[in-house]
Amino acid sequence: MSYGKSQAEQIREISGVNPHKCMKCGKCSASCPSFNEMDIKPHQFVSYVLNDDAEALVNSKSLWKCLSCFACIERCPRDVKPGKLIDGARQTVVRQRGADYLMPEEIPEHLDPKLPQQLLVSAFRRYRR
Amino acid sequence: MSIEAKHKFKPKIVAFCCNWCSYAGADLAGSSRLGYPADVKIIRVPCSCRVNPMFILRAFEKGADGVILCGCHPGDCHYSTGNYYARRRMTLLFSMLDFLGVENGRTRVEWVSAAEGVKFSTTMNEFVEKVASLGENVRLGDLRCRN
Amino acid sequence: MSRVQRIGVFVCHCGSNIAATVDVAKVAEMALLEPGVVHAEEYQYMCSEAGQAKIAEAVKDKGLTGIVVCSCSPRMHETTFRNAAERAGLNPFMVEIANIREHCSWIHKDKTEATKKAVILARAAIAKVNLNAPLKEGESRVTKRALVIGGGIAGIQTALDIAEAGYPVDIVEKTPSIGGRMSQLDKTFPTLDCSACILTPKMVEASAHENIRIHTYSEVEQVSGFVGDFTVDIRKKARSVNMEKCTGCGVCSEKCPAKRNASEFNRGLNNRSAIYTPFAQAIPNVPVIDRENCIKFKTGKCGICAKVCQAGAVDYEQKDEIITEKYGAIVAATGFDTIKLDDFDEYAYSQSKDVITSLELERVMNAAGPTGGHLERLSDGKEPKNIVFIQCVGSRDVTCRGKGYCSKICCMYTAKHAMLIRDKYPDVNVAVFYIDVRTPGKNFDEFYRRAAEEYGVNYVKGQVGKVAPQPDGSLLVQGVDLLDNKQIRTKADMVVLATAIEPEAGVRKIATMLTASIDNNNFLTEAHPKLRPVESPTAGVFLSGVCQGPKDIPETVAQAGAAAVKAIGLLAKDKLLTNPCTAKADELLCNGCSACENVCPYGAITYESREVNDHGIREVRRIAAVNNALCQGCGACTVTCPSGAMDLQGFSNRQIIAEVDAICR
Amino acid sequence: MKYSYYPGCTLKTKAKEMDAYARASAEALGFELEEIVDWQCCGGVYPLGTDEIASKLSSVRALDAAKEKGQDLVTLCSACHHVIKRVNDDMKNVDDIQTRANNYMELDVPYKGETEVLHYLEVLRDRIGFEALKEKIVNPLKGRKIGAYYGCLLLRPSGLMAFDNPENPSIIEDFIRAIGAEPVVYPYRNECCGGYISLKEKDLARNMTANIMDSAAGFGAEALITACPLCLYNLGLSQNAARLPVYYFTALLAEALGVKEEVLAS
Repeated sequence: MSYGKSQAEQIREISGVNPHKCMKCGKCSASCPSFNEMDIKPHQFVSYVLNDDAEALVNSKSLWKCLSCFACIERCPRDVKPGKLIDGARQTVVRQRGADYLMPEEIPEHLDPKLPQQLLVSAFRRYRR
Repeated sequence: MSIEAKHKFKPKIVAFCCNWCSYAGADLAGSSRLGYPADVKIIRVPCSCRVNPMFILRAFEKGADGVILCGCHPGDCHYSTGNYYARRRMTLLFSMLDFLGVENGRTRVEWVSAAEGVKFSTTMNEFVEKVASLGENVRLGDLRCRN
Repeated sequence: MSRVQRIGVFVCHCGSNIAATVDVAKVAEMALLEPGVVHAEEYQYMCSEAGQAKIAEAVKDKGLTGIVVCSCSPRMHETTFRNAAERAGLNPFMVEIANIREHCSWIHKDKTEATKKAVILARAAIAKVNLNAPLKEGESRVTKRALVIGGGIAGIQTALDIAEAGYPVDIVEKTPSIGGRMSQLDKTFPTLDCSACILTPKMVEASAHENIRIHTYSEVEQVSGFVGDFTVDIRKKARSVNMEKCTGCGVCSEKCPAKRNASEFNRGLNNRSAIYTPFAQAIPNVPVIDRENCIKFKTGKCGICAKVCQAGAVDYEQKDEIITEKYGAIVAATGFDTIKLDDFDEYAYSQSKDVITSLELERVMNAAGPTGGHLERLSDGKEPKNIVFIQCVGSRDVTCRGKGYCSKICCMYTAKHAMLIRDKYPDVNVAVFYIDVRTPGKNFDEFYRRAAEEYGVNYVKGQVGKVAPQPDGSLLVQGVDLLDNKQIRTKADMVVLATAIEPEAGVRKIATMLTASIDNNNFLTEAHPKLRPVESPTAGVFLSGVCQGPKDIPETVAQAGAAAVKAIGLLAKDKLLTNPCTAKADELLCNGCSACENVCPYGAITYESREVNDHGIREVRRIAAVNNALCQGCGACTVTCPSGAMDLQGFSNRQIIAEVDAICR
Repeated sequence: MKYSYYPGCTLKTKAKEMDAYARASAEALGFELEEIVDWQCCGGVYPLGTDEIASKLSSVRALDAAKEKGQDLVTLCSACHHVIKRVNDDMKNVDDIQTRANNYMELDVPYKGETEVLHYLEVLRDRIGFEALKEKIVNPLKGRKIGAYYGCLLLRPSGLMAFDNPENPSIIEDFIRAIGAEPVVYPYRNECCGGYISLKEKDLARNMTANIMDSAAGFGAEALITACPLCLYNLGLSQNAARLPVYYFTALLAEALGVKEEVLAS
C-alpha cells in the first residue's frame, strides 16, 4: 500500500475508480438491494472521496452492507462503478490490523449444518485481509 | 504527470495530417485545450495519400525520431479512396523501415476525424511517449550523398 | 520558382490567445534570420482591418513576393489573408499560414517550449513559401438544381425555401410518404399545436410547388462530381402501383388479405395490410406493396388488389428504376430514430407491453393511432391510473449501451406528455424520474414549470434502477429520490421511456457517398461548430435537421432555412472558382505508364501524344494530361508516379520536403 | 470431448450432489469432466482491488493447468465461475496483473489468459446445444413449472462475463424447456440473494430472498433452480414468504436424463 497518501487517494487507487465521472443520476442507489441498510448511500460514495472525507466513509456501515452484487456497476451510465469504490474503502480498513469486521472466534456462533463452505470463504475474503 | 516531465529526451516528431479530417481534429484538440507534447509538429497535406514515402524517409534522414500519418477513417476519405492508398503504402514502408532499424514504434498511421479532438490528443500523447521510450533514432543516410 | 523570394512574416498575438504562451516578438525576430525573409513584424490582431493594412503596406514598401502569417488555423483565416494579399497586388497563393494557435499556444503551457515550437512552425511555412508559385483558380459551372435527401420537416422546409427562391429542387425520401418523424407526433411543445395540423399544409405545399419534384420510396444510390456539378443516381423502388393511374381510393388496402404486418408509422403497435398507405395524409396518396409480406409476391396466388382496383393501377411487374440527375447543391436532411432498447432490459421494455417509448406514446395519444387516441395499456386496454416517465434512457450514457450525448428534446416532450395526460385524465397520477430537467429555449422552462405547478406532475430527481412486471399485471418501479435520499418502490400501470435519439441508420452510407464527414455518433459534422453550422466540410453539401445533431422542431426549421440559404447562395452563382492546387505532369519526366490514371478517383487524367523537346531531342511521347476542372487535388497520383513526373501545385514534393527539413533541422 | 473441471470447495462438501449429478449427466451427454489435480480454493469472491495479485493466484493455477492439457476449463458453481472467468480476463487484458502474477508463479511458459472458461450451462448451450440435449432426454419433466434463479455472479458485469443478457437472461429458461419442463419468467431472477451477508446478518438475506421467492411464486413457479450453493442456502432462509423448493439445475438435468437414480445409489 502506498503510505503518505490520503485515505481518499488510497481508495481511488485501489478501486481504480475516477469519481469525477459521476453525473449524480442516482441509478446506483436506485438499483442497490442494500440501500435501506446503508447510512451512506451508493450515490454518495463519490462525494466522500471527492471531498477527501474518507474517514466518514470508512467508518460507515455501508462498507459491510454492500453485497458486491454488481447491479450498480452494471447499470451505471457513466462507468463510475460505485461498487468498486466502496470495496476500495473496505480494503483500506481490512488491510489495517485489528480492524476486521469478522473475528475467527465469533465464527462458531454463525454456523449451522446447511451452511456452505463457500459462504465462510467469501465472508472471510470480504471481511478480513 | 505530463509526459514532458517524465522524459528528459525530447523526440522530434513529424505528423502529416489530412486537411479534411485530422488537421481539423488537431484544430479541435487546440480549441478544446487538449494538450500534447510540443515535440509534435504538424504538416498539412490535402489527403493522407499525398504523403510520399520519400517524405518519411527524408524526415528520418534529417533526424526525426518518429513520424505519424493521420488520415480519415476508412470509408470516409474526402477523395473516396486516398486513405486506402496511404494505408497500403505505409504498411509496406513501415515494415521496410523496421528492417532498416527504424522500429515500428516510431511510425504510425492513425485515423482521426474532424470531430475527434480527444482522439488526436490521446494519439499524440501515446505516440510521443512511445517514441520517447525508444530513445534517439538511428539516422538514415542517403548513400548518394556520401563521398 | 527560381527567382529569390522576398518574404514578409506577420506574427499575430490574437489578443492573449497566442501572446500569453508564445513570445511573439521572439518568433518575429527569429523569422528574420530565415532565408528570403526581408520583413517581420508582430501585431495584436492580424485578421483585423488594421492588421490586414499592415500586410498591404509591407507588400508595397518592401516589395514582398511571399507572405507568412503566424496565426490561427488556416481553416479559420487563410482566405482572409489571401484576399488581403490579392488586394495588395500579390497572387493569393503566395500566402502560407503557420498555425501557432490551435497547434501551439492553446495546447502548450510552457512558454519557452511553445515559443520554440512556434519558431519552428514559422520556419516550415517560410521554407514552403520560398518554393511557392503563383496559382490561378479555374472555373466550373453550376447546375441550377438542388437535391434534398430526406422528406421530413427539415427536408420539406429546405426544399420549400429553395423552390421559393426560384430554383428547382428534388426531394428523395426513402419511405412511401414525405412527412418524417413529425408526422408521427401527436402534439408539439411548447404550444401544444396538433403536429399534423401544422405539418400537412407544408407537405401539400411542397407537393404542389412547381419547382419541387418529390421522389418517395426512393434512395440515393450513388453520388459523383463535386460542388456545383454533382451527378446522382436515385433508385426509385418499385411501388407496384402506378402513380399516374392511382386515385388513392384505398379499396386495395381494405381488401388486402395480408393484414398482419407491423405498421412502421404506428411503431409496430398495430398492423397494416401488405398494400398500404402509411397514414391518412400521406403524400403522395398512393399505396405501395410491401413485397416481402404480399401473398401475391410470396406465393403467386392472390392478386385481389389488382382485381378491386378500378383504375387498374396495381402493377406487379413494376421494377426498380434508376434515374440519374445533375445537381449543383445537396442538402442532407436524413433525420433520426430512437435507439433500440435491447440493452436496457432493466426497464422491462421487452418484457411488458405497458412499457413503451415516448414516440410510441405519441402514437397512443394520437387519434389516428392504434388506440384511436384513447390512453390505454397496450396489454389489456385498461386506462392506466399511475404512469411513470423515465428520462435519459440511453442518453448521457457513455457505456456501450447508450449515447454519450443529451438527446435534447426529451425533457420538453415529457413535460408535454405529462401535461396532456393530466389535462385529459385528471385522475391519472404522473411521476417523472429525471437526472436534470433541461429546458433552455423560448417559453420552454415556463412550459415545464406549468406541468409541475398547474398540472401537478410529480417530478422526482433520481433515476430508476428496475421496472419489475408483477403477477397482477402492474409494474413495480424501483427508483431513487435523491433529494429525499430514499429508495422508492412504486406501482405503475404504464412506464414511458424517454428513449435516446440517434441519426437514421442509413446516414453513414449517405455520408460516404457525399464524402461528408461524420462523427462517432453518426451525426454529420459541420464545417465549423459555431460559424458554419449548416455546411458540411465538403463543398456543396449542406446539413438540415437532426442529421447534424439533436434538435427540436423550431430549431430544425430554422436550420432548414439556413441550409436552404446556403444552397441558394451557391445556385445563384453562374460560375465557381476551382481549387488551383491541382496535379501537373512534368512532360520531360512522364513515361506514359498509366499508373496515375489508375489511381485517380475523378478520372481527371488522360493521355495525349505530345511533341516534347528533351534536351534537344524532339519526339512525340505519350504524356499524362490533367483536366483541371476535374482534378480535386488529392495527390494520389503524385505518389504513385514512378518517375516523379506528377506533382501537386501548392503541395509540391519540394515544398513538403522543405517543410520536413525545416522541422527536423 | 474432454474438459478440465474445477469443482470448488462446496461441491466437495455441502453440495456433493450438485457435482455428482453434473458428472453423471456429462457422461450421459457424451462429454467428460477431468478434475484438475490439486486445485485450490478460488477464494469465493473476486478481489476487486486493482492491486490484488496473491488472491488471484489459485485461479491462475487452475487456468494454467487447463492450458497445459489443451482443454477448456469448465466450472459449475457460480462463484467459482465468476472468479476464474474474471481472473482469466485480467491475465489476458491487464498487463500489470499478467506480469506480476507470472512473476509470482514462475511458470515455464507465462500464462496469458489462453484458456477458455465455460460454465457447465454454457457447455450445454454452446457445445452440446439445447436441441441436442432435448433429444437425449429420456424422462422429460412434463408439467413442472420451474423458475430459474440466476443471481448476480453469472451475469454481472455482463461485459466480462459475457454469459447472457444481464437484465433479461434466457439460458436457464432454455435449459428448463430442453428438459421438458415449463420455465416461469419472473423479474427478480437476477436480483441478489444476499451473498455472504448471510453469515452474520441472516435477516438481511431473508428479506432479499423473500422478495425473490414471492415474485417467482406469484408468476406460478413451483420450484426454483440455481447454479450456486450459496444462493441455494440463502433462498432456503426465506421466511414470511412463499417457500418454494430450490434445486441445483444439475439435479433436474440428471433426472431428465434418467441418471439420477444411479447417482443416488452410488
